[in-house]
Amino acid sequence: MDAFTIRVDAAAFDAGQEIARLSADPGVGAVVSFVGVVRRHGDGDNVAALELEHYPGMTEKSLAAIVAEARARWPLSAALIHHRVGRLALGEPIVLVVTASAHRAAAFAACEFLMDFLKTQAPFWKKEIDADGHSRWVEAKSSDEGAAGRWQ
Amino acid sequence: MDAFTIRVDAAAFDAGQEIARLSADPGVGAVVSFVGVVRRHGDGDNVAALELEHYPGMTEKSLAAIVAEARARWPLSAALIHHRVGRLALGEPIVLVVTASAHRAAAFAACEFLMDFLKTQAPFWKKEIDADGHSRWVEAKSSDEGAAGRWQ
Amino acid sequence: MKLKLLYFARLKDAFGRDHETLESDAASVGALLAELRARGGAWADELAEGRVFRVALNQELATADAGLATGDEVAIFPPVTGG
Amino acid sequence: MKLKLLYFARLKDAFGRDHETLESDAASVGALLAELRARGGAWADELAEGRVFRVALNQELATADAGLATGDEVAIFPPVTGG
Repeated sequence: MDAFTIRVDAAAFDAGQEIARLSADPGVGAVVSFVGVVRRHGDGDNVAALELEHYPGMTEKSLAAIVAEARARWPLSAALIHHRVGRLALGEPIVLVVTASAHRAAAFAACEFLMDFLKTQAPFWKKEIDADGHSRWVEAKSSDEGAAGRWQ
Repeated sequence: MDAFTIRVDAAAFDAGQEIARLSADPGVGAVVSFVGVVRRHGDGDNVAALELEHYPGMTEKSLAAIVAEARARWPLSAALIHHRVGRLALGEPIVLVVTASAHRAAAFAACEFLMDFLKTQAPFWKKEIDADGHSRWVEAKSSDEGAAGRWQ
Repeated sequence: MKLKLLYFARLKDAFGRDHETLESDAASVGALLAELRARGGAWADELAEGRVFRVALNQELATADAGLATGDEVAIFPPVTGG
Repeated sequence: MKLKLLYFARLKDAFGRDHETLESDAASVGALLAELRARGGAWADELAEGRVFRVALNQELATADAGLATGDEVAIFPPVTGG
């Protein structure tokens, strides 16, 4: 499997298996991962599930561009972005980003960079669904724009 | 199991299982993990294994103090440090640090903070063992002291 | 010329459709937006000057001055919220 | 008074032991280090003023001016390299 992987689908992921896969290169000393999880308090206070919509085609292109940018900035051995779509219940994982490098500073920085850009550049939209069935589209956060801005 | 866990032993860990465990709180939206791996190029160029020595008693105390400091700085829902000891072959995981929070900025910062302090404050020592059986104690890196210094 | 338009998330709900094929003479993204606004109702509201939305031309983010050609795919959507 | 001394990593190898019990009158960590240096050989080399090592008193990092009491556990080791 390619050392740099992008997946957008409804399937769950196995973070431990992916971390182990990205650790296999004997040059890798540090593997950092981020998992985003559906939580109860979002824009609403009693979120039971999220519905994740995306723009097929553009999603994959924008994620590939984000990964290419990370590789230009840090010496990465491997990276993975797996973003789920469709309906995800409270507590379920939404996104997995894993970065592997010889040293931890590069792995940490690249993982955080990928998340900041994924939150502001990749065409995904979240709809929150409350326990009573009411739903609303999540509003973009200015804190995310700020987090992405620090890399420029 | 307690939301804040410290383990020092020879056993392997299951990063995916620990990430899932720390995601269980409905307030958790972000889980960041770090895995350190035995790599071929350390102080030597053909490392086949590491021997990890530690100071039982002080190790656990210093890790508990590091976790307490992280909790004072960031709103964490859960955290885990699992540091292995004994002989670990090339490619094997050495340490797992997982942090969980409502938001990703706190989870990333706390995970990186724990690693920086673990590298400079916790009484572990690595001996590199080459394929031909030669061995040497790893020298402390000034880059690690620098990384820890930025939090002060 | 023929354009393929796509709408996502809140805009998809507001416009009651996720895509349409449009015969248009709009020379730019800005001209296309003016044409859509002229439909009134949700189109005028959601695409008003003060509202925050994004436009992608052939799957790349684009600004109002980007030129259009027949067969182009133009997507209009709110700021993204994935991750 | 009786002190429990522990050595780790390179210092354990250099001193040929990982612990010892010492009967000492050293009032401080600094005085204890001077007593150990006076053994000569690896002790004088490894604990020389210019060398980098750490001392923990009862499992907390300590400096040369820290006072000693009977039963104290004093560990001497190189800078740490875990993680």
